[in-house]
Amino acid sequence: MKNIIGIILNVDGEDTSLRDFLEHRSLSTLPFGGRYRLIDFTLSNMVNSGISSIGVIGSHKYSSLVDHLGTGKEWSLSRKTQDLSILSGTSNNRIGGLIKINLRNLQDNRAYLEHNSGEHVIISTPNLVTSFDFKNAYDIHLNNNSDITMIFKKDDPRYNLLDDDIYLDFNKNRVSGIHYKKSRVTNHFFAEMFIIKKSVLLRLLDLSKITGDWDLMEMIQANVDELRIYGAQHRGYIQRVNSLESYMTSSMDLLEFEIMQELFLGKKTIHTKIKDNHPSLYCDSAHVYNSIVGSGCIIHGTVSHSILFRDTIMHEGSHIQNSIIMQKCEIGKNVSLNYVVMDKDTIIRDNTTLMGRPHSPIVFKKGSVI
Amino acid sequence: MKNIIGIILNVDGEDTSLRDFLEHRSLSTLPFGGRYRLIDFTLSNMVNSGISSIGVIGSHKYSSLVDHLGTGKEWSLSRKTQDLSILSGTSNNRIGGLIKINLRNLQDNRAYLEHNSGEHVIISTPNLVTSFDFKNAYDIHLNNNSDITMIFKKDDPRYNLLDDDIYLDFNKNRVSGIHYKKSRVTNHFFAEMFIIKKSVLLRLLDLSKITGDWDLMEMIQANVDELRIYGAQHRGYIQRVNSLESYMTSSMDLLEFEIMQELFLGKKTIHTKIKDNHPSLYCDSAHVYNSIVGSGCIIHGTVSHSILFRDTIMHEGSHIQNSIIMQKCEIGKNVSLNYVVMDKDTIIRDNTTLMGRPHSPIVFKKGSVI
Amino acid sequence: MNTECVAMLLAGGQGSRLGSLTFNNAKPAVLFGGKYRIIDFPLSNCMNSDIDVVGVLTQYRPYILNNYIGDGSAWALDQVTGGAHILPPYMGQKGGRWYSGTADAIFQNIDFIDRFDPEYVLILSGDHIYKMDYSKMIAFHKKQEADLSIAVMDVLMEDAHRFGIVNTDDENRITEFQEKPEEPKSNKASMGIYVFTWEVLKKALLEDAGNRESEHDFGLNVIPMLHENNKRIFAFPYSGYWRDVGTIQSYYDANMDLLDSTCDFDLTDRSFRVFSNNMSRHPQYLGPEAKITNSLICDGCIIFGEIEHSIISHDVIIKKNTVLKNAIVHTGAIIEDGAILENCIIGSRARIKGDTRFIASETDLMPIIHVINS
Amino acid sequence: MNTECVAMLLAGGQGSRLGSLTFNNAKPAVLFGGKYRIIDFPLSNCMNSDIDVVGVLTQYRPYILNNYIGDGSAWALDQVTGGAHILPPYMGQKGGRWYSGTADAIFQNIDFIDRFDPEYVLILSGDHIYKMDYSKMIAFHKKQEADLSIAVMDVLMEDAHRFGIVNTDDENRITEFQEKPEEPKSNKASMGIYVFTWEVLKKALLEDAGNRESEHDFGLNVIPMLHENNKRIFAFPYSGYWRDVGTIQSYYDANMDLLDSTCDFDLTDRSFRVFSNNMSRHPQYLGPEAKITNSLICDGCIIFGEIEHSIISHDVIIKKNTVLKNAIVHTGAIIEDGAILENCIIGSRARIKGDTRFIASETDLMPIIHVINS
Repeated sequence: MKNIIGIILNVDGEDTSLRDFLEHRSLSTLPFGGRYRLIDFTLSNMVNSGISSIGVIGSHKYSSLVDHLGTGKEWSLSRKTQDLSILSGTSNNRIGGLIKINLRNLQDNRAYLEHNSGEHVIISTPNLVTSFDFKNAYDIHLNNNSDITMIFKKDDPRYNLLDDDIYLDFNKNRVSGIHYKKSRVTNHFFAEMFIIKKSVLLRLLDLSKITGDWDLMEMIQANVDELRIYGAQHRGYIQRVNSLESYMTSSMDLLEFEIMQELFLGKKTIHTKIKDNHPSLYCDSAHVYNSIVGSGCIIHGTVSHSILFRDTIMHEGSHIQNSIIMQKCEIGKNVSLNYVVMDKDTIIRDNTTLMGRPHSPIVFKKGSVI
Repeated sequence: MKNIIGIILNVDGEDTSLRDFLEHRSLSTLPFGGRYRLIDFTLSNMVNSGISSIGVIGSHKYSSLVDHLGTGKEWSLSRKTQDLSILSGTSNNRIGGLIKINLRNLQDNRAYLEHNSGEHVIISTPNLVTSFDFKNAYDIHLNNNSDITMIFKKDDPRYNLLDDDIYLDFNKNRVSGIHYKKSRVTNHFFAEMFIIKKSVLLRLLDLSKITGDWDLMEMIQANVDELRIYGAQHRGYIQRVNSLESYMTSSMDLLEFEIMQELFLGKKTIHTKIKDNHPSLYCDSAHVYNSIVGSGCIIHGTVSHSILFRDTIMHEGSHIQNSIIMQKCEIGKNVSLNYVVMDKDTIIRDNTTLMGRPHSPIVFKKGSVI
Repeated sequence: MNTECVAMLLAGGQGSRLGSLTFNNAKPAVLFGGKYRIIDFPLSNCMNSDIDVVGVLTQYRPYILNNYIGDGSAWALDQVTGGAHILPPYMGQKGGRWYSGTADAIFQNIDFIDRFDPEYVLILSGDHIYKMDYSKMIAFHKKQEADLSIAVMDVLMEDAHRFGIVNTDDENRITEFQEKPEEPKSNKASMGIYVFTWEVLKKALLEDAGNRESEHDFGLNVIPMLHENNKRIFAFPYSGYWRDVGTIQSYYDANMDLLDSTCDFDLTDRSFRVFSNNMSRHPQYLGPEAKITNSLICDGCIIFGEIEHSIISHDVIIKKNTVLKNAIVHTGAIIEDGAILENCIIGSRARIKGDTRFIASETDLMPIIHVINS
Repeated sequence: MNTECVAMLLAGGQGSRLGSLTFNNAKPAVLFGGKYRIIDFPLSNCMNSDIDVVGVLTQYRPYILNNYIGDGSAWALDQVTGGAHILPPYMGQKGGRWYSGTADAIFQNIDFIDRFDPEYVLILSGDHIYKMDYSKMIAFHKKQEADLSIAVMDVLMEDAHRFGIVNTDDENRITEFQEKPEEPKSNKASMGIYVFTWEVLKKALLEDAGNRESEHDFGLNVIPMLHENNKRIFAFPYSGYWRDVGTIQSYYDANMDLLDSTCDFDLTDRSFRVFSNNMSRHPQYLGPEAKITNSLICDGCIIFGEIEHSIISHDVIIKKNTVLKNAIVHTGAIIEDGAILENCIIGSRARIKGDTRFIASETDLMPIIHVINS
């Protein structure tokens, strides 16, 4: 896989339901699953597939991304060989409504692509929760001498499809048509990862520069006959986080042991920045079940069907259920939480009761004091 | 020096003479002195003074800064203890005409300051060429229970002072007045580094938020009697790079052996990102003198009073004098260059003659082909 | 290059009284408190004391230890100059010599220490659990203008016979040493932590090396020699938690201290943190039937059973219908469906079958260990 | 954990024929070509061959070597799993043993290799200068379904008596070994680079370890034994630059090859780079009177004198009115005002006085070395 450049796009956008969590960070560094950031999945998948030259396009809120990734050492990316590059991007890719895959960011980093010796580019969004090996897709790409190989999945009720999501028609294995959701004829949807020949990508960028159209999907749609486009099927678990609801459901999916196993317990694990915490301390009065708990927690109360990130402190007499508590929160005594999502450093005072609803959890910004 | 936070400001701006070098990078990462970036001086000075908690404020052109600094390992800053943070800043500090020290960037990173246990903050611009130990200034700061300690220098003809540069009046050792250049009464100018109590800085930020005035120098000027402000004298070499001319002169200063010695040959060295290059190869026809040469060069021609960065290739029959050649440039055969500054990856074809003038050298952008 | 104080950490011990825990692994690399290894404590102390040059002297089965220490970055010991240096025995022109005693190990690395040209050398060992700011001890040493300072703590008078005991005058200067005395004259016990003025130590090591009678041990030879020569030797008083974990029982007890909320040793205290070299692991997953009380659980565990008053290391899988009580489980162990375990230590990567019923009596002072591999 | 091929790099040699260059330093850590150390070549080859687990076997004066290799990040050998591992001799329960031969060194680290569960093991030594893509050799080994592949190169027939010579059939299978033969039957010389199928090697090492007659050397014992047992042993043909730098003269000559533009060994070739563990140093400063031709100069040098056909390491200061010709100068040396030096090697941190006039005749095959300290 030496011949591949991995590119992870930046998909900050305007989805209001996640707004409270994205004030100081981009979606790629949204905390997820007790210790991860969303980008860890895509980045680890690339590394685990043997890709060792990866460019991550940041947003103007780059500080959390830079802090999280460092030089990529935790993902076995080497500073010596410049395996990881954090790239500047000027435009955002969409969450809802905007351009799905915006080529402007790639144009901004054209020099990076050109300097790299890789001949193929794997491009992915950073907000996919999945464990995926690109090797098979790359084989399909090479065997078909494909210009573009799109990763697709057959209809999946978990996946939160939007109107501008893309469905693929096939003629044998070759993609013969591309449709938006409303006009779809098949049940194969595009999973926002694809492989493209670098030469084809550079040609498309040239074209965009002339036409002013930077929407890759529209360009592909218009050129579906000229381009050799193939599909590679994703058969495992995949979720996309692009709203509070999808954040909530994909988080809670982890509590299903089969999904937990598929994502974390295989040979290829999801890597993340290492932090130093003591083991989690379950006190005499603790009762924790059907939950995921990060390290460094001190737990006195009852927790069920919830996710506690690192360094949560929870005092006596409190109950947490169906909730996500990001790192360094403190939950006072006799607190009751149900369907609550709280960002880092939130403090809940004693005797507070907060009851959200499954599809509209109560949300707290970073550093809230309730 | 555990009690100190170092902050390196971002001073991108509008100086047109350096424009060609700042298209894809901020001034802090402008290549300097054969292998360094400008920020290496300030960052190394902080590290060498024992400061191990440093925040660097980046611009929207953060990619080169992130690539250069990594996690700070080359400066002995540890990822484990989060010694180095790359911070996002929204506003620019000035080059010429704009606000000298803009507090808005510090306000943006207020949480960083508050979370850090340090009680004093050393703030510096990133474009100073100097070797400076902050310890003495910090002693003065503590001994006088100073709110702010400003590093100053007595008139120095090398230092390229601008109209909005600041001069200090003293009453004994305490700063009693602050004047812009035109109305100065003393010859002690402010060298763009200062120490400030964190509590005082946070109070000033609160004030700025109310008044909408973010210019630290104006605030200090207005409150010079209320604040305990002291000065600490810089007695060594210092240059500020904020224009093509000052870039040229401070670069050529390095060719004076005494300055070279002061900056690089003391116990405390200037650190930078490490790159792998073979030793420079001086061929049969090479003649190089009164110059600084990075590693990885292959030199066939004559070089005098010039600075060649890493990986320069220079062919037979060529002459370079009074010029700065940044890394990975290639100089063809029988080329003659005098007063030329060329950015990375520039190629000069055979038989080219280019003659700039001392105060207006010829400048080439990154990747030019002449 | 000049460094005020170089720390030398004696980590070559086999720790044979720890039985199968050290079968394949040096004692300082034995797991403690779930995620830590014993050597994390002195290394974190160095980090919290701003000591940034540490020589780690290895000898017995050092592979896990070497790998664990790596470049020292886990303890921020990865400065461009300085940092953690692993110092195994080596061959010179005249052949090789193993380290034959604590003082000999330092003697053979005089060159290493001299590279940093230090004023002081701090001698530590890799088998004690404690938190200590060594910079205070070094400041004490300087203030006393001492040649040697020894950290001491008060022990119960009835235990004093098990320790090296020192007697001091009113100014903390040591007047007498008693090694495991039958009739101790004080209850001040040496903790095996020494600050030497390097010039004095170097001279003493050279002298000791030439003495054929010597066992080249600090406690037995070098320090008594300095005392005889009227060097200024002071006792630096320490109070706080300190445990030697040299036996299975003391190892087990010190682990269990972490679960005792009245114990003054607190891993969760963030003002003096203990660092370790972490691998990236998934968070702990607790199944619907999991029940955990009064326990420490590490990342990477999958727990479906019941756990009480136990310490569970990384990557342990505890299946349904299991009961663990007063247990220590090391990394990667698998406890199969139905197993019941009390008062025991389960070794790394052990696989405990579902029909196991191991319930040691409370007076059973030697818990059973199943070690398959470490 | 599964890795296709683990490299084991024998770096324990003293290199006594390199005289004072290895007085304080293992041979693989001797400087070469100004900024490199000899071990950079096999380590960079590993990096360029996508081999990411390398065990480095040390024994003789390993401090500089250990420090230099560090966490392996200089050769991108710092993966979370994998990377560079330093393997010194160690003590087990039954005491310690030094490595007594090349095969013994690998034998004592069977556990290490087994952790990675490899198909193949690549055996390298730390005293050769060459660039080689080992992945091609491994591919050859797989294609031939070999038990052992040995890299060989053609040497001049008149030199063949100084090498281990192999004779092969038409398919490159080795039919006969001749160790430094008086009457060589071919000019194919072994380069001391072996790819073994690990299963075969492990068995052979266990057998060899039990043989009291054996010197536990690959060339003398293990390979002849495999040959006797009719194992499939193939010669992997290599052509290109390769030098053993085991003597002062060969070391000097190989250094000077770097200045020979007709030599096919090119450090400046960026498609197959040689990496090294660099310290941050200032760029080279050339004073107004400096004159340098046909030379390699490293960062950190300050040069006021005249240099011709020489290799100058880091941090060397060459003052005014000096003349250096055909010289190799190691790190940190200072050449005082007025010194004249030809055909010599100046050791690290040597200080050459201004009145030195050292001009060896061109036929003087053993250049003089001044070593103060390395």
